[in-house]
Amino acid sequence: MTTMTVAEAIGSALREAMQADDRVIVLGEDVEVGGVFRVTQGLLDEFGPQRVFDTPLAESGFVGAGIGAALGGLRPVVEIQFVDFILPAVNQLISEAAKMCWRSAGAWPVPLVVRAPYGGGVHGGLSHSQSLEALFAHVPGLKVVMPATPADAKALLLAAIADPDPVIFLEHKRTYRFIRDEVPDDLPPARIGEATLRRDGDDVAIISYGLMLHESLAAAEQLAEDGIDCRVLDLRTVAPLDREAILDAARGTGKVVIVHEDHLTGGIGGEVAALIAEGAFAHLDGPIVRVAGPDVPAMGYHHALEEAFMPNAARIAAAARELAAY
Amino acid sequence: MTTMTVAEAIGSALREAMQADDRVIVLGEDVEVGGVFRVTQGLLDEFGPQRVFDTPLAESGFVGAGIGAALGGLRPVVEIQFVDFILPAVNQLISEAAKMCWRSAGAWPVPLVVRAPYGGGVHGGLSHSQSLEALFAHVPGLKVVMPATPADAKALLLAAIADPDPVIFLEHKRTYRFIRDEVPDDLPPARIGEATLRRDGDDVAIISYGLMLHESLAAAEQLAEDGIDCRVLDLRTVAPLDREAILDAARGTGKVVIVHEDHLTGGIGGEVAALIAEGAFAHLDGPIVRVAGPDVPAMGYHHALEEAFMPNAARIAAAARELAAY
Amino acid sequence: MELWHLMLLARKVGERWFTLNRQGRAPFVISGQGHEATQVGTAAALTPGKDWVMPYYRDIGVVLTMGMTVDDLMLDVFAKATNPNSAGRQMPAHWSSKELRIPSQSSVVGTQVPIAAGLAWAAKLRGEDSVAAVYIGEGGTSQGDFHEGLNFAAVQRLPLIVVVENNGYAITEAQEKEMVIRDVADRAAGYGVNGVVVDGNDLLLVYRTMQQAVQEARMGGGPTLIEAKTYRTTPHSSDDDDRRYRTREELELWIQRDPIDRFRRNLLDDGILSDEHADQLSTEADEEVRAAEARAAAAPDPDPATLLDHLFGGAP
Amino acid sequence: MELWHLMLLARKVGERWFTLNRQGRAPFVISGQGHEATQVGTAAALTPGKDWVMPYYRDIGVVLTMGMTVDDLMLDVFAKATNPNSAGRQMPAHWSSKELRIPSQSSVVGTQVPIAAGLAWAAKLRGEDSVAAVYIGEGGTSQGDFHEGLNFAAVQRLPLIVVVENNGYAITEAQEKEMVIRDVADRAAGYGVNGVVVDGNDLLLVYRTMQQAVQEARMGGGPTLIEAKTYRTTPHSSDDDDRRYRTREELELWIQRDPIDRFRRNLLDDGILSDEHADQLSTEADEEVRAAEARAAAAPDPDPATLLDHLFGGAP
Ligand SMILES: Cc1ncc(C[n+]2csc(CCOP(=O)(O)OP(=O)(O)O)c2C)c(N)n1
Ligand SMILES: Cc1ncc(C[n+]2csc(CCOP(=O)(O)OP(=O)(O)O)c2C)c(N)n1
Ligand SMILES: [Mg+2]
Ligand SMILES: [Mg+2]
Repeated sequence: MTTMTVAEAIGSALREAMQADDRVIVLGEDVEVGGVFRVTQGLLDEFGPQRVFDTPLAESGFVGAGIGAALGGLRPVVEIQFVDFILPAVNQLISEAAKMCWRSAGAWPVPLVVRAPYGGGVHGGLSHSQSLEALFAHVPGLKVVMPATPADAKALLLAAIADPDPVIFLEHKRTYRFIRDEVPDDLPPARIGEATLRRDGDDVAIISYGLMLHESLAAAEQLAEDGIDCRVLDLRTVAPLDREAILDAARGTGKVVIVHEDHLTGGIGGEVAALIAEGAFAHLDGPIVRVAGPDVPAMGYHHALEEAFMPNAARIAAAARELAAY
Repeated sequence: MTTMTVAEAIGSALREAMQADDRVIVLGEDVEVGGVFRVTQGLLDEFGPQRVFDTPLAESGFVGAGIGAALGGLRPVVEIQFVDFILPAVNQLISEAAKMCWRSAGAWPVPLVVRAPYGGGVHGGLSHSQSLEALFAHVPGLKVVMPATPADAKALLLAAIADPDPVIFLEHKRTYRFIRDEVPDDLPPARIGEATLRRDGDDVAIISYGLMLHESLAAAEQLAEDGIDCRVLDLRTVAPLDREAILDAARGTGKVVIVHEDHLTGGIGGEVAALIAEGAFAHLDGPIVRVAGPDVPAMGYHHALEEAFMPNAARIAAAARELAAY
Repeated sequence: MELWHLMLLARKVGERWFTLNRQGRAPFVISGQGHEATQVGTAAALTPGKDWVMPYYRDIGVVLTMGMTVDDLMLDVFAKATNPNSAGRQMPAHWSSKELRIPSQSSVVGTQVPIAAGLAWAAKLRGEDSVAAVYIGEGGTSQGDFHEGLNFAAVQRLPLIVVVENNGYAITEAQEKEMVIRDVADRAAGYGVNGVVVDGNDLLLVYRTMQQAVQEARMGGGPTLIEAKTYRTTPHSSDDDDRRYRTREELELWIQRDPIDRFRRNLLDDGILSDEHADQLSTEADEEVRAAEARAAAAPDPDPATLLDHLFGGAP
Repeated sequence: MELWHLMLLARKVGERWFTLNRQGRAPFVISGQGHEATQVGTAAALTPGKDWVMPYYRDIGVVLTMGMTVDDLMLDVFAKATNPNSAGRQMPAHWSSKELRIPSQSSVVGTQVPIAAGLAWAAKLRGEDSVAAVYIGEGGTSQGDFHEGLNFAAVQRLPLIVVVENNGYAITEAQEKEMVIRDVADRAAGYGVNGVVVDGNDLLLVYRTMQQAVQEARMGGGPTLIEAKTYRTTPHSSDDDDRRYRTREELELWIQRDPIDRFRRNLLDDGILSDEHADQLSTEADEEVRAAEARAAAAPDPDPATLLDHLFGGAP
């Protein structure tokens, strides 16, 4: 058992994967010296410049090269410096990585991992704060993983690297150093697509992922003091969604609050709400409520604008309290 | 009153907009000779090579140039040959066009229209059949319009060109020649963001847009014979959604089927269902049902694979019939 | 000789595809008539199953030379379940073959270049002396991915060969609408890469140029860009009408420069081929194509029940 | 003289920004110390309010020369509601000014080049004889948008000037990791565009080079790419530690070539400036920056209630 931050857990997963399988390589901007968040620090020294290297400032180019390397028998882990800068590579990811296996009737799966820090609360302004999971979760052929804890970050990154298909692996910047927890030395393998219950309760289900899981747990704590028992589900993977776990949470409580940092419209919450409204309608005792960022391009840089954007425990608790009283 | 196809209606809107305002220009691949679907035919002759011109094969480049031209005082209408090829330009659209007005606190709105044919049923295979509206509808700062009829196509394109903000204008390829209808000579102006009721009924609401509106109407016709009265709502704009019209349709029937050609997960249907599950929960008499393409990258090229993908009147009617009996 | 035969086959397949489209038996076709010397000449310098190839939609000649069969091509145009490229999921001419190291190709112009760089890089890292060859039209070089992919390969000194089939048009757009320069090969210098222009209708010249580029790449010399000047003697695809944007005189001029006739004359002059033999080969090629067509027409169509299969790869 | 003063002001603002960051009064800063001659020299050849400018995040010297005030810059670093760039929505140094024809800049590297081409094209179509100038680092030229934007401008012969501020690094990556070539200007030929290399620390040379490019562009001569070789004498931003990737000797070498000292020596040699006057100007500049800082610190912060405003433009 070791205590780690999320950033350390990810570094440790990279190191172990590279030790176990020499097809695993790491590339991206500034990764040789460790990247902006120091996540890849030490890898160059340990594995050498053939397996850890800096790319030109051209996301479409190096994501495309990652796809090619994956087709050519390697297991590339591409780092995007901030998820906001994945947008130039969207064509490679949607037109090529996501479709290659299906369109070749299974001949050419693409075992590629694209890691990217996302989310706000770090004075990132518009282009260093976005949550872009919904864009990729909508794309058949991509898997999208968003861990909330160090243990999940490590186990799920190992699973993503072992996976035969393209995985977008999103790491919340605030969790990098802010979330520190124990990671077992013999970490059990994780399965992509599996949600987990972080807290049990019968009154309201709070469904969340990433940094917002921690706000949801804090809200549940507050509500417990008022006698409202919340069940908190951590999705962990937003594509594919764990439909059964979501429906179970809805059926077991009849009342659901879905929480994400990404803005409301078209976010993961819409899909989760739709699954419930179709699959667990008979069990619902109240409207399906979403707590999410407002529909603006991103949070502002000034801390007042950032705070005005971010959902937090207080907002979640207020929504759940109102729903519990419905 | 003139009878037109959707393709003709769009051509006619372009011509009128260019006649009325010499800031309106048209650019894209092969637009000088009329484009792949002959929509821009005749414009070069009438307005000259300064206002109608071919671009290099580089979507990010010419969408970016369109953004610049819009900032510089023009009203560019950019044609993407097939919406599938908008993906290289996603960064320009999301990072720049969508965010420019907000991030400059209103100083720099971007009056850009990007037209693109979408959808299947024309033997287009993976890269000439996709529906990508959900990708853009999720982006604050973009408006996404998807007309179903010639009159709407014309009125809404005129509205899009007059709009101060970036509008993604999606034209279903099957409607280009397949849907022919009357267009009043003194067409009343359309408002972006306004849905319209195409048929009234109390039993089930069918909410749709684009080509699928026509399948939905056909399904409603079939169901009427069985005594099931459907209300059919044409969204027309998928961003911003007409929340009130959607909630009204749900409240008035208690039962909702949402239909789109785009695949199910993360599609517009999820957001519509979520709006209803939160805003009209008390009026619901049954689960919210979605009829959509399956979660694969696109329809196949072979007609058997294409048919297996496309939602149609029969599938919609079956879903609505089952829901009516709930 | 063999190369001439491959050019001939490629031509016949392309022609037949267009006929099938006109007959209503294939909803869409796109092919490479006129490009045969460029396609066969470059591909002949590669080693099938060892080198990576990313051919674009015109490259019937490339895939035939690499080892696809006429049967494969006829199965492809009918979108049959047994066609090796996509089992009927993609349009015809979107190549794929695991054995031939041809990763599945999309319609999207440009993405291929970075992917090919990645293939070259995997080969290099794994210590194989394979090269990667990627094919693209001159119009396609306007895409950002061309720039990013070639630069990536240059920085890493990867064994990549970019073959630009310059036929002077991107659908209706003449080259002047795509770029100011006359030679796409001039772009190579901006990456520190060697750029070569060849007459794309001169089979042997193309072959020798490619051979040298392949050799250099195998020896660690890094990427080469080869621009082959050629012409498509058909419309862009079955959906295009090329009278909208180019003159019949121009077309006629290029038909005079037909690469197959030209090499046939060479072979005749060198006494390697006789007129009779050539005609016989041509008739045989026709027969081969028609026989393959008959077999392909009888092959099974895709089963709609399989639509959801293969979204993801097998178990990890 | 005026230009020297602008360089000095740009330097003082950048230095003060870094100090404010260290003092915990600005969460993030990025600036252009070392780039002043390139920035001021190029901008001085443009006409404020007439020419379009797309400066990048280092370009304090450009925006000062175009007409932003020191007050604007200090409001920007504090993300105040009244800062002209974004009212506190964007990070500092993401420029915007309607009057100065500086469209709002994003953090995303590369997108600026096609947008600038579009601005140039609007100017051309509207019959204005404005030019558009876009600024980018050498690392940024790896992006596909650089390629697509410059090619677009070349084909349309647009009045566009691309200024590449080559400081030899893209954050931690030395130029060799970005490209094989030594001169980014070599890329221009691939578009049929004139490419010029200048010593970016030589104010007058930069100015004259830019002036000529602007003149040609105004006369319909099309785009020019100017590569100015310079160096940033600070870390990439307040989040960077440049000791991770470059030596102190290299830094020292470039500090010797400081563009402000160099031009000061020229002015001294030419008798235009005296040491006393120079020192006095420097002190005055310090005072100006500190006074602006004090005013800015007292300005109102953004009101969180305004977060939803301006998602869309005004009524059609
Ligand atoms: C990204 C993208 N944009 C547009 C298209 C539509 N399109 C298909 S082929 C083509 C022209 C290609 O011209 P060129 O690269 O010169 O190749 P050629 O067809 O002449 O061999 C275009 C515009 C596409 N397939 N992909
Ligand atoms: C598309 C994109 N990818 C990555 C980044 C992160 N980033 C910011 S600046 C920078 C380096 C830019 O280097 P260069 O263009 O040489 O300019 P310099 O900072 O050296 O002036 C990087 C990688 C970004 N802003 N945008
Ligand atoms: Mg061509
Ligand atoms: Mg630099």
